[in-house]
Amino acid sequence: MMKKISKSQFSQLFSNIDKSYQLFLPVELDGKVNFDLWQEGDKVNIEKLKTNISPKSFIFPQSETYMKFKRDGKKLKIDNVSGKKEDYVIFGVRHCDASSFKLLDNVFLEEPVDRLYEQRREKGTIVTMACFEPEENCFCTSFGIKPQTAPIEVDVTTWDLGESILWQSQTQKGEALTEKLNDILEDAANQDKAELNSLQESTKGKVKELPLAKLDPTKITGELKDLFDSEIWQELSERCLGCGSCTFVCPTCHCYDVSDFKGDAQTGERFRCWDSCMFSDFTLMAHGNIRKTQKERVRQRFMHKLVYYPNNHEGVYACVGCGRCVEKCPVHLDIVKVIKKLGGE
Amino acid sequence: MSIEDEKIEGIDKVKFEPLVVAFCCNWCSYAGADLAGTSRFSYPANVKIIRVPCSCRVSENFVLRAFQRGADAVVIAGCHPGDCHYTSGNYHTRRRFSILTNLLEYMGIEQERFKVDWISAAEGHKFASVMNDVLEKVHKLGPNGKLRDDRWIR
Amino acid sequence: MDKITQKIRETAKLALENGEVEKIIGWTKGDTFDDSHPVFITDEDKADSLIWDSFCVNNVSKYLIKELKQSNKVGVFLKGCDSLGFNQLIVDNRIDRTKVVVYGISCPGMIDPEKVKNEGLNKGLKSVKRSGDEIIFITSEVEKKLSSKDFEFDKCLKCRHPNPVVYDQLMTDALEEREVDLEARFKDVEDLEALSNDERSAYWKNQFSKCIRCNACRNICPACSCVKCIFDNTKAEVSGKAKADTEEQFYHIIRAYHVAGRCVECGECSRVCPAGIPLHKLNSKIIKDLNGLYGEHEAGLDSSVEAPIGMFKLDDCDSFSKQGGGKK
Amino acid sequence: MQRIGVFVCWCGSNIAATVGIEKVIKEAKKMPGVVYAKDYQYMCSEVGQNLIKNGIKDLLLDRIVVASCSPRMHEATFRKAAKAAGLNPYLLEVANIREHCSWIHKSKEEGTPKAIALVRAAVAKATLNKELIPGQIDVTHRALIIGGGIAGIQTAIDIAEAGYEVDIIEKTPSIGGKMSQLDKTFPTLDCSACILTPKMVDAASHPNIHLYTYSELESVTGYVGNFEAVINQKARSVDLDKCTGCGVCSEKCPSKKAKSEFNEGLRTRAAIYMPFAQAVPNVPVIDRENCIKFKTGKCGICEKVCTAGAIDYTQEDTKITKKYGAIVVSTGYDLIGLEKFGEYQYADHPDVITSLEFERLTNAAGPTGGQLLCPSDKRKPKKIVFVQCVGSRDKSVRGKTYCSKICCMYTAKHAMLIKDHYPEMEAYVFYIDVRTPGKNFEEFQRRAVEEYGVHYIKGMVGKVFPDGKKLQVHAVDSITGETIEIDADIVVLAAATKAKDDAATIKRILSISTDNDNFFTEAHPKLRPVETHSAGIFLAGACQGPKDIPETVAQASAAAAKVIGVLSKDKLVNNPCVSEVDEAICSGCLACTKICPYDAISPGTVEVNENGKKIIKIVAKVNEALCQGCGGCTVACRPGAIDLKGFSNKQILAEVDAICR
Repeated sequence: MMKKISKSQFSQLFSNIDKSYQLFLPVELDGKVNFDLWQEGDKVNIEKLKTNISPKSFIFPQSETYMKFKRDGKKLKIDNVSGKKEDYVIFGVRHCDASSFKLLDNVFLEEPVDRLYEQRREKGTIVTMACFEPEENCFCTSFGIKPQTAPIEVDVTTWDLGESILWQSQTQKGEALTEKLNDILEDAANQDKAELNSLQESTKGKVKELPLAKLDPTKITGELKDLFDSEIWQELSERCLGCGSCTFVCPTCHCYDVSDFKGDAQTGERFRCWDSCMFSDFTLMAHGNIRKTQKERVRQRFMHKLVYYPNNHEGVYACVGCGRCVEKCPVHLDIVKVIKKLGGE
Repeated sequence: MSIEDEKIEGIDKVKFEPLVVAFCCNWCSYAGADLAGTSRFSYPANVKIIRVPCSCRVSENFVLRAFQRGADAVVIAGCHPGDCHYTSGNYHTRRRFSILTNLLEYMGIEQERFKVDWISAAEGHKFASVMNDVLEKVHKLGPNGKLRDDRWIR
Repeated sequence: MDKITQKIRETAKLALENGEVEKIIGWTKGDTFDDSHPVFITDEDKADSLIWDSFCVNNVSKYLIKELKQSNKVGVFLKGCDSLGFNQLIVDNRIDRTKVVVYGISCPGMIDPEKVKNEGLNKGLKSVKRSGDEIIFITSEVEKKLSSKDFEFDKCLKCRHPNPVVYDQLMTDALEEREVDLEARFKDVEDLEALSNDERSAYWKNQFSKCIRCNACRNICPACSCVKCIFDNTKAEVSGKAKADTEEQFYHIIRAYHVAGRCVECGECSRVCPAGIPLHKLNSKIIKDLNGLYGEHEAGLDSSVEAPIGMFKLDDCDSFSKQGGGKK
Repeated sequence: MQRIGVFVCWCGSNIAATVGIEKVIKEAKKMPGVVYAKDYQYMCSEVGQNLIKNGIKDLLLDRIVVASCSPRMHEATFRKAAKAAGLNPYLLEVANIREHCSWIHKSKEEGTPKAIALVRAAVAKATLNKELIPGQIDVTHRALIIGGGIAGIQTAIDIAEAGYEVDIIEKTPSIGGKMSQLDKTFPTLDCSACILTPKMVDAASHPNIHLYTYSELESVTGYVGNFEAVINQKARSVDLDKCTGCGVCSEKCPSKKAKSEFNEGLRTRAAIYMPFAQAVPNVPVIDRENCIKFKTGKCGICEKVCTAGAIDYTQEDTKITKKYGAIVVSTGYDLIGLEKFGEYQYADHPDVITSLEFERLTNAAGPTGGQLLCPSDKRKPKKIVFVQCVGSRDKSVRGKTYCSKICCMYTAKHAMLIKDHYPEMEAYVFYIDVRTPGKNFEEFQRRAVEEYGVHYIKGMVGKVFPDGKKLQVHAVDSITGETIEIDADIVVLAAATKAKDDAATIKRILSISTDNDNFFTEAHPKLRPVETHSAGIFLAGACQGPKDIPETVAQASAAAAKVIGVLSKDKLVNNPCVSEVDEAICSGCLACTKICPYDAISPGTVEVNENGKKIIKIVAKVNEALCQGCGGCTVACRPGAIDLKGFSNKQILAEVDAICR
C-alpha cells in the first residue's frame, strides 16, 4: 500500500521516527551534506543526490572496538564488546548506496558471519529516496541499478514529488516503521501514482543521456591473467598519490585493519578500522609487502571491484556507480577510467 | 577501601586531583627540582617529573600524549637561555614550543595548561613556585577534556 | 589550440627527442570538463597529449621523488605555487636539482569545479576556456562569459606567486603580480583567534570529527616528503588508526607542526580533503606566528634559505614568557 | 617478559617518614614485569647494594629499579653495583622518591601515591631499557696551544712538565704576546720582561714544546683525543736553523720605514726585522710588503751580509698537518680602535696616546729609551691626563658594555711610575669608578693617591682641544659638578679591551661558541670555566674575557690540568647514551645535522633496493664520539628515524603513560 506525506510535515515525521528509532538522515553542515543523527533544527537536505561520505559507515563503522582485555597478575580477562543495541532508521539513502549494503552483506554475512555487522544490519531500517535527476558523474545504471524504482531488498522506498514524498514499505521492518507512522502517513492518491510513473519514465530518458550512460562493465572480457598483466595499470597508477580518499568515500570498499589500543600496562582494547589497499602499509607483513609499488595496489583495487568480486559472487560487480571517486580523487584516477581502458564502453 | 587506597588506585572521584606532567632537563631544572627538595620547598604531589637530558629532547609528541592521557597541564623546564649544558638545546626548545604554545591555544587549550620555563640548578625556590603557580591556575580551570582520549582511564 | 599548450607540446617533444630529458611530467585532459590530471611521458610521439588549461591544479613536483629514482633527467611543468613546493623539496634534500629541467608556467589562477557545480554550470558543460579575467563556459548550446574571480579556488584568489620562482625555461610571459589583499592573508586565522578557547576547541573538534584519515592532505603536500611518515610507522607507537577525536586531533596538530616553516601555502591540503576540512588554517596560523616571532620567512621562495624551525637567534623572543629575549 | 626487581630505600626517615614504604612495595609487586620488590633503610650502603647484587645473581633479575634519592646523587653508585653483579649498568633506573617526593610532601597521604607513580614510571622505562656499551676512543698524547702569549706559554710549560708534547701556534714572529710589550706589572711594579722572558726561553728550549711562530691555524677536524689540525707556517724568508740572530741584516737593511708593531707604531723598523730584542725564536723575518728585494727584485743586501747564509727569498708558506688529543685556545685580546672617539683627538694629535703606547714610551727598550717625552716634539711633559673607561662600560655602539677590568690598575701603575721618575710632573686620572678587587690592588691604588699625590677626579673628559703645543682637557667633576680645564702635555686613553678580531675565525674552525662580544664562552660560567662545550677544547686567558696577568696564568694552569687529564688516558670512554639512526626510515633531509651543536651528525649514503633497482640513498650518520646525547636531533626528525639511547621515544612515552594513571 503506497503512502504519502507532505514535506511540510517532515519535522513531524522525523520526530515521530525519532521516538522509537535513532534517526539518521542527510544533514547539511559547512556546505557539505552527510548522514547524521537527526536533531531538531538540523538543516535536512534530501535534494542532494549523494552525500559527501557514503552511509556505509552505519553498517560498517570506520572504527569499531570489538574486544576489551585486562590483565590481572597472570590471568587475562577478555570481554566481547556487544554491537549495536538501538533500532535505527537511515532515511534518504539513494539506490546506489542502498545497493552497496547488499554487496557488503555478501562479504560480512557469509560464513563466518560477522557478529557486529549482523547486529547493525538487523537493527537498521533503510529508507531510500529514488532519483529522478541523476548527475554527470552518476553511472549506477551501468551496474543494473534503476535509480527511479524501488529495489526489492530495501525496507522502504520514497519518491520526491516536490511538495510531498511517496512512501512504499517493502519488508517487515519497513512495515513496522510504517505502522508507527500511520497517524501522519496518508494513503497515496491515484494521481500521485500517475505523476510518479511519468517522472520515472522521464528519468529513464534522462539516464540514457548521461555522459557515462554507455559505461558497461560486462564488456570487460578476457582472461583474468591478461587483465592482471595489462599495460594500463602502470600508466594509470603513475599519478596515484597513495591516499585513501577513493576507498574511504567508496560505499562498497570494505577492507579493514585490526589493531590494539594499548591502555595502561594492564588493559587494552582491540578494534578494527577501515583500511585502504592504496596505503603503502596495506598487506604489510613480517617479510615485507607483497604489493611493492602503487601499480600493484591500484591494480588490486580495481581488479577486486571488477574481476575478483564478481568471480566470487555470481558476477555481481563491487561498484554501484555512485561516482564519488570520480569527484573526490585529487588526481582524477577513478573506476570510470579503468572500465573504459579495460574496454567497458 | 580507605581513602588512601583509593588514591593509590589513582581514581579519587571525590574531588578534582589535577595531574601536571613536568619534563625537566637533567642539568638545570631537574637539579633545581632536587634543590627544591633538599631545601624542603613544598609543592603539591600532583606534579610528576620526567627526566630528560635537555629540554630540546622533549618532542611535541610527548606533550600531546600527556594531554591525551589525562594530564591537566604540561610543563617543560630547561636551563636559562645561554646556560644550556649542550650550548644551544634550549634555544631550539624556545622556538619549537613558542610555536606549539600558540598552536595549542589555537586548538582551544588554555595557555595556562602548557608552560615552558627556565629554571636553573640554583633555583629550587623558583621550581616550587612555578609548580604551585601552574597548579593554582589548573585548579581554577578544572579538569582538561580537550585532546583527551576517552578510551584511557586515569 | 591555445598558445601555451602548443608551446608545452613543442618543448616536451624537443626535450625528449634530443634526449635532454628521459621523462616529462605535465598534465593531460580526461573526459570531464574539470579533469586535467598529471601525466608522465617518455615517448615524444605522446607529447601531444599534454595540455594547459584552468584545471591543471595538481603540483607535479612531488612525483620527482619517485621518478628520479628511476630516471636520470626529468622535465616538469611548474606553476608559481608548484615552484615553491619544488624548492621546498630541494631544501628538504628530497630531489636533486641538477637532474630536473623546470619548465615554468605563469598561472592566472585555477578554476574550482565545486564553484562551477554550485552555479549549476556543469550540466552539459563541454569545455571551459579562459581569456584574461573572463571564463567562457561552452556547452553544446551556449557560450557563457563570466568573471574568473567568481570561479577560482579561494587559494588562487590569495595567490602571491603567479610566476614560477625557479625555472630553466619559461612557457609564458610573466604575469604581473595580481592584486591580493595582504591584510587578508591571515584573515581566517584572526577570525579564529578572536574566539574563546572553548569556541575554538569546539570548532576544531567538529572539523576533525569529519576526518576519515585518508591521508590525502599529507600525500599531496610538497612539504610532507618523508620516506616513512611517523603515522605510517606503527613501531613508533605515537598514534593509532582508530577513528577517535583524540587520534584525529593528534594527527592534524602534528601534521601541521611537522611542516612548520616549510609549508609553502599552496593550499592543496584543503583542496584535496574529501571531508572539506579547512586544513590550511592550521598551517597559516603557524606561518603567522613564525613571521611575527622570528621574522618574515616564505618557504620555497629560495631553496638556499633554511626553515626558521631548526635554527635560532640568541635574542629570540618567545610566546610563553611574554618578556621575550628569555635571557636571565 | 622482563624480570624486574624494585628496591625501595627508606633513607632512614628521610623517605620513610612521608612515604608508606610497605604500600609502595605492595603496589610495585603488581606492576607488570616486576618479580621482586624489597625495601631497606639505606640502599646506598654496602648491605643495600648487596641486596641488589644478590637479586641479580640469585633471582636472575634483568632490570633494576631503585626508588631512592635523586639519580644525580646515587645513580652511578647503583649502576656500579649492578655492573659488579654482571648486569649491564644501563638496565638500572632510579625513581627519585626523596628530592622529588618525600622531602616535598608533608604526609604519607601525599607522598605514598606519588612515590608509587614515580616507581611505576621508572618500571615502565626500565622495561624498555636496553644494554648499552660505551664506545672507546684512542688518545693522541699531544696538545695544541693556539696563541703564544703568557697564557699559551704557561699552559704549554705545565703540560710539557707533565711529560706530554705540546705545540704552540703563534701568529706573530715571536711568542710573548701583549705582556712582552708592557713595562712594569701591577701591583708589584716588577718588570714585565724580567718575569716573562725566562718563561719564553723555557718554552722554546723545552724538549716537549715545539713552537710554530709566524704561523696560523688553518683547519681542525676530529674530536677529543683525535683532533687533526692543519697549520699554515708563513714564509719567514729566514732559515730558522741557520740564523744566529746576530741582527746585522736588520741594521744593514735599506728599507726602514715600516712601523714597528711591537712599539705600537711609535717607531719604525727595518723590512727584515726581529719584533724585539728578546724575541723567541731569536730569528728575524722579512716583511715582504716593505722589502725592496721582493718589491723590485733588486737589493738583496741582507743575503749578502748574512754570514750564516740564513736568508732564503724562495721560502714559501708550508702546511703542517698534525694530530692532537686536546686543544687550548689562548688567543688573547686587543684594544679597541679609537677612530669613533673624536672628542679625544687621538687620531689628530700625536700627544694623545693609548695606555699601551704609554707602556712603550716608559719602557727602557722603547722608542725613547724609557725617557717620557711628548711624541710630538720630544719635549718633557709637565702635566699628564689619564682618561679611564674609554669605550669600556659604554652602552653606545662605539664602545663595549663590559668593564675591561685591567685599566684601573694599570693607570694607577702608570701614574705612580711617572711620579716616581719625575716627581714634578702632575698626573690627573679621570674615572667613572675605581675598581680594585684583587690581592693588594686596593692598597696599590691608595698609594698612588696618598703617597704619590696623583689627582683622581671622578668624572668623564668631555673634550680635548689642541692648543698650541698643549692639549686643553675639558672635564666635569661629577662630585662637585664644576667644570675642570687642564692644559695637559700628554693625554693617555685607557682604551677598552676587546676580543681578537680573528676570534670569529677560530670559532668557526673549532666550532666552539662566543658571546655577543666575541669572547669565547666557557661550558659553565661557574663550574666549568676553562672548558668549552666541545670536549677536548679548553680556554686560557683574555680570549675568554678581560683578565689581568695573575688570573690569566691561573686559568692557563687550570687549562693545562684539564688537558693533562685528557692526555693521561690511553682510551677515552664516551657516554653510551647517544643518538642512533634507523637508516630504513631516514629520509636524508638532514634536519638533524642543522640542530646538532657538536657537528656529530653528517650525511652518509647507503645502498637500498628500490623494487629491484639498487639506488644510493642519503642518510644521517652519527659520530658517537662527538655526540653528547642532548637529543635535539631526535625531535628535529619528523619520522622519528633518529632516537636517543637511554632516553628513547618509547621510553619517555612509556613514562608519560605510567604517570598518567
